[in-house]
Amino acid sequence: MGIIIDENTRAIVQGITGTQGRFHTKLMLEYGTKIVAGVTPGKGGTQVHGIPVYDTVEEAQEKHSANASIIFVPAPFAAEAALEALENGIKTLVIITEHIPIKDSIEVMNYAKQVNATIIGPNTPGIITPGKSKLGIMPAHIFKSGNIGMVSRSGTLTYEIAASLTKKNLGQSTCLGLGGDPITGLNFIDALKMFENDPQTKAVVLIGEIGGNLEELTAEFIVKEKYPKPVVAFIAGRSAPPGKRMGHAGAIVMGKAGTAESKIEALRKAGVKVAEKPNDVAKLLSV
Amino acid sequence: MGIIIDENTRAIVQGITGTQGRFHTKLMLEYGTKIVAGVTPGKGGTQVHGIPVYDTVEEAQEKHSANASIIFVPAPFAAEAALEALENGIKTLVIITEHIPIKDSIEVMNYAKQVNATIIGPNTPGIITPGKSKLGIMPAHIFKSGNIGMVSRSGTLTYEIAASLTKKNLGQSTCLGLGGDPITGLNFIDALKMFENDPQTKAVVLIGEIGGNLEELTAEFIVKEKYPKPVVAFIAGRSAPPGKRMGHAGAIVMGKAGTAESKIEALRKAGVKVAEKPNDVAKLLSV
Amino acid sequence: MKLFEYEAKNILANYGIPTPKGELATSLNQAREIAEKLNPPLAVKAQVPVAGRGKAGGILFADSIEEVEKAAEKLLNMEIKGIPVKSVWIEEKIEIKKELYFGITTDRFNQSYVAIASSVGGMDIEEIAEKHPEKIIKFLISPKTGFRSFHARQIARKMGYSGSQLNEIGKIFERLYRASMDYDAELIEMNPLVETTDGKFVAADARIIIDDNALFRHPQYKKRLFESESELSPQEIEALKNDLAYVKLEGNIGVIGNGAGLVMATLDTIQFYGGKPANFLDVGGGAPAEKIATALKIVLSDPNVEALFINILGGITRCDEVAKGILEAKRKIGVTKPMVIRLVGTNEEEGKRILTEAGIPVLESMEEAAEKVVEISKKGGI
Amino acid sequence: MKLFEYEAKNILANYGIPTPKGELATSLNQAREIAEKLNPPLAVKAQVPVAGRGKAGGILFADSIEEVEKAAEKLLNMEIKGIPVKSVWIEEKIEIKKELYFGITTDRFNQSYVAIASSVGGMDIEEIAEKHPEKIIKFLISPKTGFRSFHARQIARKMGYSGSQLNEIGKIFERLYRASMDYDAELIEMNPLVETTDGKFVAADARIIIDDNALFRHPQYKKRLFESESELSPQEIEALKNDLAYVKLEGNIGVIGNGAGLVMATLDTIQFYGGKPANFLDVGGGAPAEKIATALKIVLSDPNVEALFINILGGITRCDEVAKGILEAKRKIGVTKPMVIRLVGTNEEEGKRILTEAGIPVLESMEEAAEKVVEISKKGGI
Repeated sequence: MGIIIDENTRAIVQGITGTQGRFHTKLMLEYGTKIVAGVTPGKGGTQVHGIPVYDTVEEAQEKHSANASIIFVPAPFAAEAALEALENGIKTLVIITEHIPIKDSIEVMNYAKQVNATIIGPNTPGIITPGKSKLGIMPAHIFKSGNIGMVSRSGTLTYEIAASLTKKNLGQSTCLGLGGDPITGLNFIDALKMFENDPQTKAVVLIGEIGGNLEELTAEFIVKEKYPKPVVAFIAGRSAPPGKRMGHAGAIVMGKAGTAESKIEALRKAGVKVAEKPNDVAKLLSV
Repeated sequence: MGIIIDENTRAIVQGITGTQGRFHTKLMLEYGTKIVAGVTPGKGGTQVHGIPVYDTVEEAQEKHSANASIIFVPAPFAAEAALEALENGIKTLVIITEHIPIKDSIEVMNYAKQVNATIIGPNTPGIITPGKSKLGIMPAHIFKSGNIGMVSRSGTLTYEIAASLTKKNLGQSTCLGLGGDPITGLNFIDALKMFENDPQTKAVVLIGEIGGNLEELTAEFIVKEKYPKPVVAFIAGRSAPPGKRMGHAGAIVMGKAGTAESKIEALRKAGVKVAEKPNDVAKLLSV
Repeated sequence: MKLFEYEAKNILANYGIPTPKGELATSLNQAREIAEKLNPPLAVKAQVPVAGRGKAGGILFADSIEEVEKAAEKLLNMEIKGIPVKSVWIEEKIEIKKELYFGITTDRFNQSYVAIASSVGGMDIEEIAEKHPEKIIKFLISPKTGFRSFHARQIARKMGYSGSQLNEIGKIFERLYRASMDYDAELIEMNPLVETTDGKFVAADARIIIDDNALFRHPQYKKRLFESESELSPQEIEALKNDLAYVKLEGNIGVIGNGAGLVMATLDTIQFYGGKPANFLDVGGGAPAEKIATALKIVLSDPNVEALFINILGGITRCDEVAKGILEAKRKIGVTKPMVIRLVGTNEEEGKRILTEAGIPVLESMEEAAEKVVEISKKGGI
Repeated sequence: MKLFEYEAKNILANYGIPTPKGELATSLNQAREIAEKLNPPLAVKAQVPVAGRGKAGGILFADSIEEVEKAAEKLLNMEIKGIPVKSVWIEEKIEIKKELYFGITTDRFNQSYVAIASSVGGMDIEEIAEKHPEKIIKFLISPKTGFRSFHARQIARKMGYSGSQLNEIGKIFERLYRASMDYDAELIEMNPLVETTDGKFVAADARIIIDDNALFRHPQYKKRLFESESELSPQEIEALKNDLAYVKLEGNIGVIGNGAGLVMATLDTIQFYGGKPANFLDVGGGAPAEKIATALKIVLSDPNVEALFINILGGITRCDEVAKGILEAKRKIGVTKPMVIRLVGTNEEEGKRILTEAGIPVLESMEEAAEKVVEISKKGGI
């Protein structure tokens, strides 16, 4: 099991001919991910690591019927690539690209809602269901199959914590990064709901950071829904100086939320164990 | 019975304070239509013929829960008015306004599809279910309750034919004008389907005119669906000189369709009786 | 509203679509100056807002400055479909490998815009569409997303392009769509869109028709709407200015009615009884007295008119206003031609009273009225 | 990217939003000339891209040309939050009946834009939002339809307006939204939006922050991104130019890492062990050797730095590139401060090999490394 991706995931790589696309296609193939095609407009007819490349997702779909896509397309064109995938019936999107304009992301997320698609990212390390499939850029060897679900706002910090869990033999069901851009697809609550329905997942690790109010809203959700699985959290940014808020409007939208203290307090009140250091997560899970 | 509107229709009038809105609100009230509120931005708090006027549809809905709207708002603002009605839960819209820009109408029709709303017009005389309700600008006295459904692309020509039916004691279930703007909501096929499901309607009169290919597509529909009720048609424009077509693209979209001959031939082939003169419609119905 | 070729090409160029290098000339001097700046061979193209210019001899070619002058002189003294040529567009000829077609217009049935593309373009595109419909790509543009770069590439692929050509032509399609939306085009097309011998794409001819109903958003064109419609008769211009729909026909019965469908049916009925309408005139909905009077004036300014048929079925139009308009016209311009008036609908009684008191008889049946006016017209209007 | 008040006001004015009559001055001469054209009383406002200018004394009032000169002189020689004032905006004071608030920003949770309005605006709007949340109207903007004129009127009604005032303020809201979309604003606000004593509305202060990620669509601002960020330290500017995220802090341990979360956690861990980070520096994903070298150069240019902690966990970033970058920096700028390097992940073996061969030890545990660098820093970097 695990969530979102597994051995039946058949993915295309959009932007497969770029440096990152090419490099990570190789690593994903080595991991065993079923990459069935690549798309780069203007590069149709070529191959990357033996994978056929097409000019359009439409053509890739005609020939390979994929059900997922991972996007490495540069920011100015990434939203178009996402819409192209969605319009051609792909329901799981992992957008690795960072720095996509807010206006573009809002359009993509709105379209995804209309067609009931799942978007991970943008600016995400991706998702891995250890031993089955990886759609992302995370170093695979630090993960190991098991029953901890991980969901994170941070890329490398996830690797840090995943590696420390793996070292202590706490394997993972699925690990996913929500993405660091201002507007992202999945959020903590969506991920918690999916982990709730996944029999393989016995506990969830939630990795947050300062800024925004997602962690606070998640704490509310955990209380309100009486979330049934144990949750352990780490929040990065305790040592950060008080951040600059975005104007009056930002302050009004956020209220007091946004600081590490606010998030840690909200989560603790919701019964979540919050680790002091990344390495302490494993300890809290073992308790 | 009849279609779309009946004695349970509770309508607002958007643009009620303009000359046309005011005049026809009076006539509709006299006919017995349940007009529950009017909307004109900036005129909230006033009254028209005893009907309260609001600044926004939102407020009108809070207080009156209408299920239909008739729009007399000037063309540059009419699409906004339609969107406002749709967003506030109104599912039946009659847009009297003519000359709405194509781009605006396309947006309105697309939104209406998403929320499953029915739009009559723009540039329509409206709809009347004789003896029950009238949302439109047609002279009411020429109509009479009965079992002929009428659907038309033309305003005054509808009155011409309705009057001649009424004179021969052929009453109508519902009469509606599709509207003369390039992009309209309901089309002949939609109306035929509705009349098919209306037990009161025993036969349908279809009034078309030159231009476009709606009549040809309707003929195809009648054949394909083996339309079960008798249909009598009149097509205006036999004497028109060959029209100017809209560029190559228009010609390609239309093919040979568009002339009166093309339409009459297609309908006759589909088993529809086509009248030579407006007055002949009644005769063909009686056969 | 039809734009001139040079306007359309300038718009396309502003959106980054390659067009042949060229400039507009309204005189021989200007033509020479432009020719000196360009590299021959050149094309000299009459600027008229009608289709079929090429077949009518409105496009000439020139290999030298002298030939440009000759061509410009010829064209600037020419009429195409009755319209005098007031300017010529002089541009560099392009090396054609293949003529393609791409355009965007509205699809009424689907309530959306539709893109039409073909890898076989040029003057005979309609014929191709009819004989080889498989060569025509129709792409419905979803109002939800609009026409995106990947849609453009999907079309390019179906036209047989790949690699950098796919990207290049895709960009042109996408830009044309943006121009189309920004200018409220009800038609925009490149025909031919040329693939050159070196594999590039150039819009060799361009056409834009702006949605008249959206002209309020494009004041620069609205302003010159009347000026530029040089193909219209004086009656048509006068009608346009008064928001009346008038089309001149060849017969002798002047027709005024309300509603395009009713007026068309009136013409049909006149023809059915053997008469010949002189015009189509729709006063539209809710016309006030002055507008009716203006309509009468326009119809009567056509010397062929020998009898008048006014056919009003009032809905939003009020019969009393129509009656007042008729009297106003009589008073001001002195109507001497026989009139047959049919008047029913909103405020019918009041309308009839006004006319009857003024000694003008009113009929109720359109057929009866049509028969009567045909009869009068056959007697030469007496 | 924050725009200056004068830029924001000019944008609003271009969209037809009423703003006080005013002009920008960068010298006393200019200030006098402008004052002569305007009607006193006037406001003289320091142009700095930071909030809280009013409370810091950056807004002065003047009743005469002499007072304008005095105010301009004072402000042009002033620093606000460390930023020298280079220009002042001089404008006519408006007669305030009521201060309102209207702004548009993003709502991350709902993946949309959100409009915020209040019939109580001004400097203390956040306080009001906290104490009287019922006075704040939050309106989620549906991406399906965008923010339409009727949405604007719905908000105006909830603010208590009706009649022509409802239409007028509604138009202002709608226009602000259009400006916001056209300029890719992540924040646009009018605070206060003033209702004047004669019942009109004027945007007395305006603020626009453009989404940095969309600057490629706004080259006019992208160009001057580095020029105008006068509030930044030299290190911060250098970082910005090299697409590195750098924030200066007060401690003595220079930190370089990849990924904002990891770098933050690194700072947290340093602090946990009693150390003090000198900076935050995130090299981002997939940094090549040169970028790593530049990062080292920037961190080391801070004289407070006594020890360096490089914490890399390679995903898209390759450890071999990081190792090469460290060697490059050593070679070029001669790193003399002690370095603690933690390097794991993609191409880890190769990275370790490169550094080990160059005699630089590499650790695997972040906590161990943090503890070590804190220890070194406490010994004063020796």
